[in-house]
Amino acid sequence: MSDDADTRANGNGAETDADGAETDGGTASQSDAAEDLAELEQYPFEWDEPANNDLAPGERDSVSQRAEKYDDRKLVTGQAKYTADYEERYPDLAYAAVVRSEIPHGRVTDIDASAAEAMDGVEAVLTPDSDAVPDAKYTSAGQSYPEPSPWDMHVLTEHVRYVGDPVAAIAAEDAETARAAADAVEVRYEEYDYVTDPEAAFDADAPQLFGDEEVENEIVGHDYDRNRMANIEGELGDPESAFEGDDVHVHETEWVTIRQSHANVEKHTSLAYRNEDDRHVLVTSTQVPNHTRRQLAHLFDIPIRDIRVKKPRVGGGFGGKQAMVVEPIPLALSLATDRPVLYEATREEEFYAMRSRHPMKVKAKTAVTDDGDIEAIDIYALSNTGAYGSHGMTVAGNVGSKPLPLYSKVPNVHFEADIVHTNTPQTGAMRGYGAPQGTLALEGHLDEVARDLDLDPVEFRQRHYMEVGDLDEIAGMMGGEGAKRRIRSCGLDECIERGKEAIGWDAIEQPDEDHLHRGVGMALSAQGTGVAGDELGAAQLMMNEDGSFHLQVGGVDIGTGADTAFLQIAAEVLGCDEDQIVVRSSDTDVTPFDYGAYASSTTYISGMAVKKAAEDAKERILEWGARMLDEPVADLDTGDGAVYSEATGDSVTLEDIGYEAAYGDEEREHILGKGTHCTEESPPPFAAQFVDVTVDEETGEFDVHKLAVAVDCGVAINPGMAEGQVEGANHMSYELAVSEGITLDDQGRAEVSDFDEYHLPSATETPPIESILVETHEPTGPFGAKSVAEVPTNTVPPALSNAVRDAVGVRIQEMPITAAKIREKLDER
Amino acid sequence: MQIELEVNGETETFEASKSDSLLDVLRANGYTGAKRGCDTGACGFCTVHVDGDPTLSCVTPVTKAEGASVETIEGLGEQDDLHPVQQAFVDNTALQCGFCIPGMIMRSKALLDENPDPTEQEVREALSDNLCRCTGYKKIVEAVLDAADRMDVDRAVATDGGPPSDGDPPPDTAAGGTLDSGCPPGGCDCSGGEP
Amino acid sequence: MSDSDNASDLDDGPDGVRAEEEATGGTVEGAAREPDRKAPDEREAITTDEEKDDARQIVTGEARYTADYRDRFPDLAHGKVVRSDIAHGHVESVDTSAAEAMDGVYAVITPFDDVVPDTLYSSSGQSYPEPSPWDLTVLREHVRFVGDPVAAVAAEDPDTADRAARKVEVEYRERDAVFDPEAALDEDAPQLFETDDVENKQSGADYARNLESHFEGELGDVDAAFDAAEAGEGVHVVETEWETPYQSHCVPEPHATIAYTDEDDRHVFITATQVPFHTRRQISHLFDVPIRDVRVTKPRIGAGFGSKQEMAIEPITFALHLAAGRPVKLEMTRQEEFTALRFRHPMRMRMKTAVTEEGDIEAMDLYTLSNSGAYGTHGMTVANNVGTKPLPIYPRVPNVRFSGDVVHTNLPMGAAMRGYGAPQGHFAVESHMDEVARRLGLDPIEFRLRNAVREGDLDRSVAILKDDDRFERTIRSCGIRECVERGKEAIGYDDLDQPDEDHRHRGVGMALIAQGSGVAGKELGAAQVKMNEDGSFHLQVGGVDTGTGADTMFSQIAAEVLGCPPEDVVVVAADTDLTPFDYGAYASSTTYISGRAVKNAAEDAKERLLEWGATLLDEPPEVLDTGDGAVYSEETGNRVSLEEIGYEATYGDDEREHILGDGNHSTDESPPPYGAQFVDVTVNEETGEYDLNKLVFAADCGVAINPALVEGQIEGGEHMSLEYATSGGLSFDGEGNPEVQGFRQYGMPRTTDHPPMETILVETHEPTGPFGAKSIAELPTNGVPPALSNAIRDAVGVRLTELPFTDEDLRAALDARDGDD
Amino acid sequence: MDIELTINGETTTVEAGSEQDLATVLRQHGHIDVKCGCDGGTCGASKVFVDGDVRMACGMAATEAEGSDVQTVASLGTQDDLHPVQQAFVDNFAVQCGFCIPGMIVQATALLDENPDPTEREVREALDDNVCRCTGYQKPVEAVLDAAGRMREEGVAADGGRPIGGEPADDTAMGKPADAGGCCGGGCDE
Repeated sequence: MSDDADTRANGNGAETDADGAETDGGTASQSDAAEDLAELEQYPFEWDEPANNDLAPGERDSVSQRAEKYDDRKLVTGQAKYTADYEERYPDLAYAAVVRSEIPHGRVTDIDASAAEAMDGVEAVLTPDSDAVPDAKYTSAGQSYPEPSPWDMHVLTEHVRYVGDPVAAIAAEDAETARAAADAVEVRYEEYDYVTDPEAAFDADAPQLFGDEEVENEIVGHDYDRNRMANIEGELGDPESAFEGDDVHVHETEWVTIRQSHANVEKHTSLAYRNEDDRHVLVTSTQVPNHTRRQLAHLFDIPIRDIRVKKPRVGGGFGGKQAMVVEPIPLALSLATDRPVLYEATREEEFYAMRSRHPMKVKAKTAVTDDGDIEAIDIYALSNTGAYGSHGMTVAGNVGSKPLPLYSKVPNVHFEADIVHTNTPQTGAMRGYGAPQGTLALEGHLDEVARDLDLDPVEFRQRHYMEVGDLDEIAGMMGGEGAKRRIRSCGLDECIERGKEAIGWDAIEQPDEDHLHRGVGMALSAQGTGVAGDELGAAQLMMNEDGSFHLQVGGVDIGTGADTAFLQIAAEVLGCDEDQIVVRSSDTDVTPFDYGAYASSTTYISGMAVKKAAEDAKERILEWGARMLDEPVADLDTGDGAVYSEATGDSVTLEDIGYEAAYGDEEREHILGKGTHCTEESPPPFAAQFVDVTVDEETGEFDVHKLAVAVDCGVAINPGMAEGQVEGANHMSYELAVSEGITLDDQGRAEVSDFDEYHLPSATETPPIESILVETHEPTGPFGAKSVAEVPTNTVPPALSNAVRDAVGVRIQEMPITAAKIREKLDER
Repeated sequence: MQIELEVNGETETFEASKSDSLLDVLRANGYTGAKRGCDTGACGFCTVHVDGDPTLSCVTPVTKAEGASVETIEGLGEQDDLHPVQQAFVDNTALQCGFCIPGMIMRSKALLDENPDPTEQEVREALSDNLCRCTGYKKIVEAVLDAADRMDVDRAVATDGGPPSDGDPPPDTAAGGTLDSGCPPGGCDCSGGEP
Repeated sequence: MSDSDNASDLDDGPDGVRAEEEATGGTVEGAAREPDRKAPDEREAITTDEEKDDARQIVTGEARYTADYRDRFPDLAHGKVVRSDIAHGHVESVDTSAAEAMDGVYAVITPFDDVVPDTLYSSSGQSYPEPSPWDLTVLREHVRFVGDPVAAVAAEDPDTADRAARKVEVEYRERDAVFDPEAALDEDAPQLFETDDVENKQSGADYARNLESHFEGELGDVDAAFDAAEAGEGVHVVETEWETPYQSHCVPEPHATIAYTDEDDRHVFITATQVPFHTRRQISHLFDVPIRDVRVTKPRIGAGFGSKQEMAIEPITFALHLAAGRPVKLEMTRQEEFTALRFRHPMRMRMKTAVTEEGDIEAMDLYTLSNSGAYGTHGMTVANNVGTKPLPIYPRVPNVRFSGDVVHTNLPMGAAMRGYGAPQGHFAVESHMDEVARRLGLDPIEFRLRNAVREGDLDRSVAILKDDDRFERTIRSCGIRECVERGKEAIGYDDLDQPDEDHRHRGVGMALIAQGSGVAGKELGAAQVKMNEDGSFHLQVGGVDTGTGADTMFSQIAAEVLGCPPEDVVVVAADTDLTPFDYGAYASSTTYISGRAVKNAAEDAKERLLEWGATLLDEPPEVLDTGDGAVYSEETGNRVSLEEIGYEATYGDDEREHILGDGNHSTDESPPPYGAQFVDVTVNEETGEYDLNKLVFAADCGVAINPALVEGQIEGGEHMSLEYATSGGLSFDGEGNPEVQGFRQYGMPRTTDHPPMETILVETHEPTGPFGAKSIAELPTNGVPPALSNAIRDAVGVRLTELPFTDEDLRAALDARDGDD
Repeated sequence: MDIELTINGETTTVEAGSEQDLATVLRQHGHIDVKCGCDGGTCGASKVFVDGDVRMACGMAATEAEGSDVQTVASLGTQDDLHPVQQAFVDNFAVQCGFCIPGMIVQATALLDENPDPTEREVREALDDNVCRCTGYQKPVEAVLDAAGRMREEGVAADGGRPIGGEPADDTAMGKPADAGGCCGGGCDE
């Protein structure tokens, strides 16, 4: 991808290979030492960290406390409002339904809506030709601008590319009528050939999904003649030579992952209306309110200022809502009907017409010396992006750029991915964002190599993985979310140690029955914390006269507890209780900008913006404190609801300051704070996953006793919530390992239409999960925090594969791991 | 009891009690444009048209309006496509708090429907049942006179076979100029009457 | 932060004078030195008639006022208040059983219920602690006027609520009542308040004499000046008396509030208020809930005029909500507006001056007796303004005394009303001055201009009641002479045609007017600006648009600074959860204080804009400015659009930032706007009937941010002033029962009652205001009574001293004149 | 058609189409605490008590509930006065996005009514048809076990009545042993 990366890689290769000799005749004119110095300057280890950012546990009042999640009480009493719960506010609400393609590939030749339009209570039927339906191309991916995803979609489409493509939309006075009307719309197609297998799609003779004129904002490496949306490649050192060396063992493995559904319990739901200011308001279940606002503005040619996107409580996102998936439909219908319109996807639509995790085939290849030194790693991914390309390139980039940096000491690395269209449902962002696929390949592969070379799989990894002080170049060598970075916190050693202990690594007892074999497996993972160099968060704070605060922050809480983390961060700075702060987030009219809840950025980016806003306000609070206490600001700090003097011990409460500032005789001020945060940094959090499994050699059936996962997320702002993230992610990861996901018939039609057909592991099917938080201090994060939400999504498939290998000696490389597959391998053996 | 009314061209059935005024029923059913200012027919804020006549809806029993055709402020223009009377109120800054304005506009429209070219005194007399506390009436009276001019221009066009007069005034009349391009408002493709 | 602003304001003393001299010309060189000063052709967004931002909502009926939010609440309950039908007494018992037994009744509350606090409070929406006594309770056991709230009902529909309220039976122990303020001051008069009945008492209170407040202030030695005048030659002493009635605000939208508790367990008020932040604080104190758990939001509001500078009905609504456990809407009827809500204080005033034959005023002494009605909200502060607003028109008078008594009677409550004491005071002072001139044979206009304020004057009388001389002010802008010049011309002062009929006489009267711009030293406004990536902005501001067009003015000020069109500034205002703090819309503070906060916030954001512009244009920020939707270089002429900056700042590769700005403003300044009111009248000597031929008002409000909106303020203010002079007023029977129950009895002027009006804007530049602006909204409320009194005097030689002027009064005065002859 | 229901103790008549499921009807009448996460009867978010039995409201016809006593999660506790099961969910961080929580809590309450001292396995089995996508079930299971302990200690009636001692004491909430200091864990005055 980047010439820059290649150049740097060559320099490094020279250093390692030839011990100072300039082997490849590059233009390097500096000594290595000088180069290191220059790099140290550009990527310093020392971070200019404010003193208050690094608090010992005893000094923390709010941070790393198990503060109650602020919305829990309304959630457990059922009072919390999700998008659909606002319907009672709009007496003239109309309900939407969508007519979707029933064929995998073709062109709409005729839409007969007369029967639907004639139905009582039908307010509007929109087709691709309707005035209210924009014909601009766009991507649904909720990313920076211009999005690193191709603009290849239409709100309603004439060229249908999968069973589920939206063709027409209805608004009616109730949901039943809308659905009945949708059923009554007759669509005629000219059918085209279709292709559902990514390898077949890649063939030059395969049916082609996109003509060149059908895509704007194309992505690097696109080749639509071969249905290739993008190709990305990156390299460090000289892997080709390394693989050709005669003193190395070369292993090559291939791994297959499922099409996983986000299965967010709250379906995609969006309510659009025009308000009395003639502005367009969307109450919508989204992870990306600001991106959605911009995208709607561009798509519908409405000024950004005239659109307001509000996120109420969200019933889970997991990346499925890091996209403008449904919002254009209710907006178009509300323009057509001049009524508020609610669109709530059905659960069936969730499985066939929303988004899913990209299914991939990933090849891993290593060159390892007899001594167990990894000389080179090569990963190749073939990603099936389905009918459209949203998040296609960036997810595939993460297949390499998230797991490979774990082994930053490996000198030669190559990564490539092809992202290919098929006539199958749309894929998109999903928690982990490519890292689960890459982690399965790499961590399964390394385990296999270790076993093959008779190395201890843990020790083998430990020799190569990153440490504090490393300059990680791999993260920045290709597309995806990464950038070259200095590692300033790493708790991998402790993660492994405590994970081993939790699973009983060294003391596994075998079952009494001969046909039962117990094994343990492990896998490591690294993620990022936000998209390096492509994030922005901002926050504002207002002090009330009684010393309480209003916090306005663009950051997006999709159920993770982010709002609570914001409160804790602000409270720590301001020296008050969290309940003295009222948080309002994710409303584009009221709250400052934020890129949204994705890429594990919320605590790190938006949280830091909150911290800065609080510090800005604190400066003013201390000024007032100084005036009222008649002491210099330098002696003052906040804590316990007051400004106190470290010199005299005198204090004045925040309430006194608030009243004085609002109503004082001499001068008055509304104490405000503002903060905005962006950074090039994206420090990795780490996870060590352990799985304990017993396999029945006779049947292949297996029983997972326990999942243990230890995570270094820096300082956990709220350990209770962080554990919740770890456990939830691990559950999703477990599903990736044992569940079929969304299966398709030979026309690419989803075979799953409801939860009872989608094998989401239930409470009884889910093994106990032990989550362990390993604290490190990340100086670039707010109070030392890194991210946590994604990294534990990556690790169960390889760890379980490794555990099965440990138990019965067979290797399952194609997910899901099933009794039948194990049985088959056992039989082969 | 249920009562049938035609509101802004659509026939609807409303739930109502016998003692309800027409204003009660309109407001309870989303037509909140008409305002409640006195409940005694003294302020004019609730003025709507019933079968074309300006009517104080707060003192009109809804039973008396059964079957009638009611026009409310919601039935005039839209924010980006104002009726000429509405446009004139906007352009003349003839409103402040706006609470009296829906009634004021309905009353003004009735006047202009009947008398397309009223004198200032006729405007004042027509509006004398409509109170306003913010404006001193000056700009309101000016707006109604301005609206009459605008509608007159529209009408002149309409009688020439142009479209009905409810559309937007052409931009140059809105800006106070005269319509001399000879184009029907919005009715031709000559893009702004280039000479 | 406001420090620097304050400091510069305070330090401005001598400089201010110089700035003033420059100001008169409005020169371009002034602009170079003072960034705030823009010559007319340099202005992009200000002094344009920008369309009022809610105009289209309003004319299409889409604008939502409080009661229009009913459809958001499917389970809304409707409230109704049970009011005292006696003027003075104690509630012995309340029988709610019949009401409670009715179908559809959710709650009936009385003073004895737990949800009804018995804390004493003031309903006045003022600073904290309020300069008004805490003498109210939410529902009242001790009723003090016909209309005092005793109980309240919440029911499923308004009709049920009405019927239930009528079924609440209240038994009273009646007490003697007093209705005349002078009688109330008598030691033997019925006493409305025991000492324990009031907290936060105001200066000079003596409740044994029903005295809510007594105040007095003096400059120089007034008694000595009068003694000298009476002893010496060439100095004339003139003493006059004046009386004004109750005036109703006649707010188009009756008071309305919806109170509910949201899913976050926070208490939300959608309410027609001028003072959201004061209301939030007051609700919090009264109901003992934390401020952070209260949200007050003001939707469109059907005007306030001071009647909503009050927490008038919010507490009852909230108590009903707590009792009913569902959202409650309480909406006043027009009858309640005319009998039980708030009014302009009736007053009796005495004015005495000593004037030399040449026309120099040696001494002024003004006394007012204000009838505060049953409770003391705004009692003292309104009465204070009777003197402190008009007396500063004559700041060079060496000896000045101003005193007053504020007295309780068993009548409805006086409160804040547009003008806030100044209409009463101007009636007394400006009619008095005219009378003096006529008695001394001086030209009434020349006489006044001889003594009237000039730029550079140090005005001490504005602070006559204060101990602190920091409230004395230097006058930095004054266009009063140009107002008079242009007003004279417009009214045809010098060539008035007399009617042909002998019994009809035409006359012209004039009054000089002054007001303030905010409460000096008691204001705070704040604002935040956020830039969107397309170069538009969101502006969050606490300031309150009560229909005046303040939101539009805010967007113009922000746009002028940011260099974008005003429609690119989306204003979010007056919501205590979403917007920064503001004292609210009163005392003509909105443009001057909140507008200045907006300007400060925009300038804060502009600093960041210029930084980004500097990066993108590769030029230093010092040579850059904003304008025409771009940042441009004054040196190279290069420009980068705000949209490009927005996208770059949001999505750029190197660094990103959400461009934010915040601003605060507080000040001790309150510069007076000035005006001259002219009235042209024809009197029929035979009948006493009079016709107003024309009203002319010339105003100096500094720089008018939006001239069309300013004209609207003037015309509306004159309307109210016209009513004060010619109609309106309340009357009561001998038991204190109100006789005016609606618009018809009250006699608010209609279209046909209005003479032609001409409005003249005289631009000056006030250096302490945003882009040179002062206030406007209250100023024109003060002029018609004195100008009309003077015009009648001019026409037929008689002096009317009691408002309103009826044909009968005039007839009687003419008869008296002729009798005297 | 009109059907009569007692919803959270209040008897009302509601309008329901013959095809309409109970969840839709309850939501139309303001009981938005009943959630719908699937196309009918597969995710458990809509669980309510119908005459004391747990039912997925989206999976039963409203007409089938005619005359029944329906209890939703809102009937259990208020934000200021949580039911012990709700309190345990809060204290154990068992709530993330919360969409499945009303159904989960109804189910958990039913379990504890029947079995005041369930094993972990029994809890998992009881929650088996409640889909949760956020928590991995780990903390909800822990919360139910914690709630069982609290309710036993506090002597909450087995029929799920209100706790006798009001809010649980802080030390149980913090996960400290309930017998610290010999106090009963919130139900007594010592």
